[in-house]
Amino acid sequence: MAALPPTTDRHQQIRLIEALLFASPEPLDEAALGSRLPEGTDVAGLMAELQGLYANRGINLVRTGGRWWFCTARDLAELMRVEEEVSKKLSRAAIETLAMIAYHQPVTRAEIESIRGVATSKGTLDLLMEAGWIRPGRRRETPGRPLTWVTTDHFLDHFGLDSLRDLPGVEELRAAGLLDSRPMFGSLPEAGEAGGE
Amino acid sequence: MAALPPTTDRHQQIRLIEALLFASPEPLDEAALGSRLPEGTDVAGLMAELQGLYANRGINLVRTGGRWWFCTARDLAELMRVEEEVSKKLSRAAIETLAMIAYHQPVTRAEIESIRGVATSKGTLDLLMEAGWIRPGRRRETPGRPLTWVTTDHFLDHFGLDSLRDLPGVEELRAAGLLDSRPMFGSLPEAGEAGGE
Amino acid sequence: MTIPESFEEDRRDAMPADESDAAQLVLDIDGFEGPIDMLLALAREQKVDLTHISILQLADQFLTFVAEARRVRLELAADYLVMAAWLAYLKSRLLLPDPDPEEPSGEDLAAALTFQLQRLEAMQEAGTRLMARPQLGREVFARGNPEGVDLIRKSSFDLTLYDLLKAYGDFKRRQQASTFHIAPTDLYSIEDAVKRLSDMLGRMPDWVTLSSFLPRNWSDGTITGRSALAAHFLATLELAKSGQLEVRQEGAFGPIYLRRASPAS
Repeated sequence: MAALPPTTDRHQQIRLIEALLFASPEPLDEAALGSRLPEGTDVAGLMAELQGLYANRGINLVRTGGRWWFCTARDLAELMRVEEEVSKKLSRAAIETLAMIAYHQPVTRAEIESIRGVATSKGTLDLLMEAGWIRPGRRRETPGRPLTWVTTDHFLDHFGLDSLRDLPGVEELRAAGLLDSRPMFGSLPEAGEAGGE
Repeated sequence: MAALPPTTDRHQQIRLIEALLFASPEPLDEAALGSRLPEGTDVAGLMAELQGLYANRGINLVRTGGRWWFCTARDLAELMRVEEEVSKKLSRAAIETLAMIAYHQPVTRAEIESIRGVATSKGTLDLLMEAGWIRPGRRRETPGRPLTWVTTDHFLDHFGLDSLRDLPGVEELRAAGLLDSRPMFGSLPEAGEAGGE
Repeated sequence: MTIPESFEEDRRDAMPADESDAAQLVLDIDGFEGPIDMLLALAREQKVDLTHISILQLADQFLTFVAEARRVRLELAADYLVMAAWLAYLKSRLLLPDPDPEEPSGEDLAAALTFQLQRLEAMQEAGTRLMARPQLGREVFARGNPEGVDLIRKSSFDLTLYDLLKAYGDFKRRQQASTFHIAPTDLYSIEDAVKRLSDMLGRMPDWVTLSSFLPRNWSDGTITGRSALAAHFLATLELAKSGQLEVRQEGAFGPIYLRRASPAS
């Protein structure tokens, strides 16, 4: 049956957004959604309404990294949980390194090592990058122009964070001065070459 | 948050079915859904209720071949049909050629061939150009005035790089574990290291 | 420690079993991610807020551990030895009056260490909290079978930065492998250098720079060139030790001069 042009009607607009997000293999931002609707459509308003419709459902509409997607409700986690294969378990070193990059970004490898007090074993950054959680950022404009590392949008998606401001406890840590990645004193021992390998 | 054991409550049961169908890569039959719910649950009744909830939405719950799945509403098909592009995988040769151009630009085809040690097919450069990642640069002022190749702004966008300077150098690739050289020689600095610039 | 040992990736060789407490502590080293992590674990044992821990007690515990490790001949990573040396210095600064107002005081150093511990603890907790969040593909799921709608104008090629860097890394590695295939045979041996120097010294009674002894084409800064320089330098020391040669250098990094040892001196 030929439907009314759905873009003229608010209910149809919401249905279209619903279908687009449902069919899309990756999260979509409001600009991408807006491009399918008449110019001037209040996309943000439509999203808020749609999010409300799904608030109590088994599927929720969420926004991470500024992009929208459907995912299963958090509170069903226990029932949905899939046991990870052993090989997928992250080492403590990898988790710590990921936290350093997430909270201190952009951060250089040397800074990570000075905070952890141990050399980063080969393969840790490789692993995190392969998981799609980190990527190289801009070079630091300091001697040696070291590469910095930052987290990706996929990192936000994976951990269900709207933005980096939503990292657990990030404001408290910042207020306590604990997100200062500079070495405190030149005299503190640096991570040695021999460590951690 | 700790949810009520969802299997005891009708609303929670519906939510669980919703999430299971959403996350499943293929349609599920009532037996499969029932196995996640207490024995004796009226799965058919739950399905009918859930189907009703989605009847007017942009996503519908449908049953084909005795199995249930969510799909986008039929009447939106016209609007959903977009130039469907299949995501193609690049050949190893193409990826390597792109890497050569990224790291050694501006670089001529002959130079790429001499670095890689194999001939580069014209199709490879065409493909990379079609993807919008490379473009012809200036001609080299040497006999034959060969064309050089450089990367485009779209290349930077695609890979989330601010500038070409943000490409990791050889030492940084090694440090990240992307270049695991054999241990015996790993510590010897390379003679005449190009530094990847 | 809140995280079980099974998460460790940087396991060191297992230590031979021993009944003593020291061996127990030594065995535990497997559970630590370097000296700061170990200090943090020791600090937690004091069961007070990190800002109130006794740095002196902490330093003593760590130094005792290193001493014990040495006693049972455990090979410690250099990081631990560097930390031990620094803690010994910190201890002396805390116990003795500050000799030099130019240097940071013992209290400043202790504060820096406390900060370092707090910062690492914060990141360890952050990591734990992060991993405790519902994760995509584990507790939260995206659509299992998206039909796919190509909305965003983007390249249809499926290539990530990781793929690109990996390709370049693989290529570089192959290139290195072929370079190194022949490289080892070109390295200059010390034996050859000793023989060469001994032969030439007889003809050079006056001061000559070491570099002028290097064979032609071997002083070009390549690995083989540097191996020749290193071999000749070691050969120089060897010959000086056996009294056949005298060595002189005006200052650090300055040219090194040699001459045949005169029987008189």
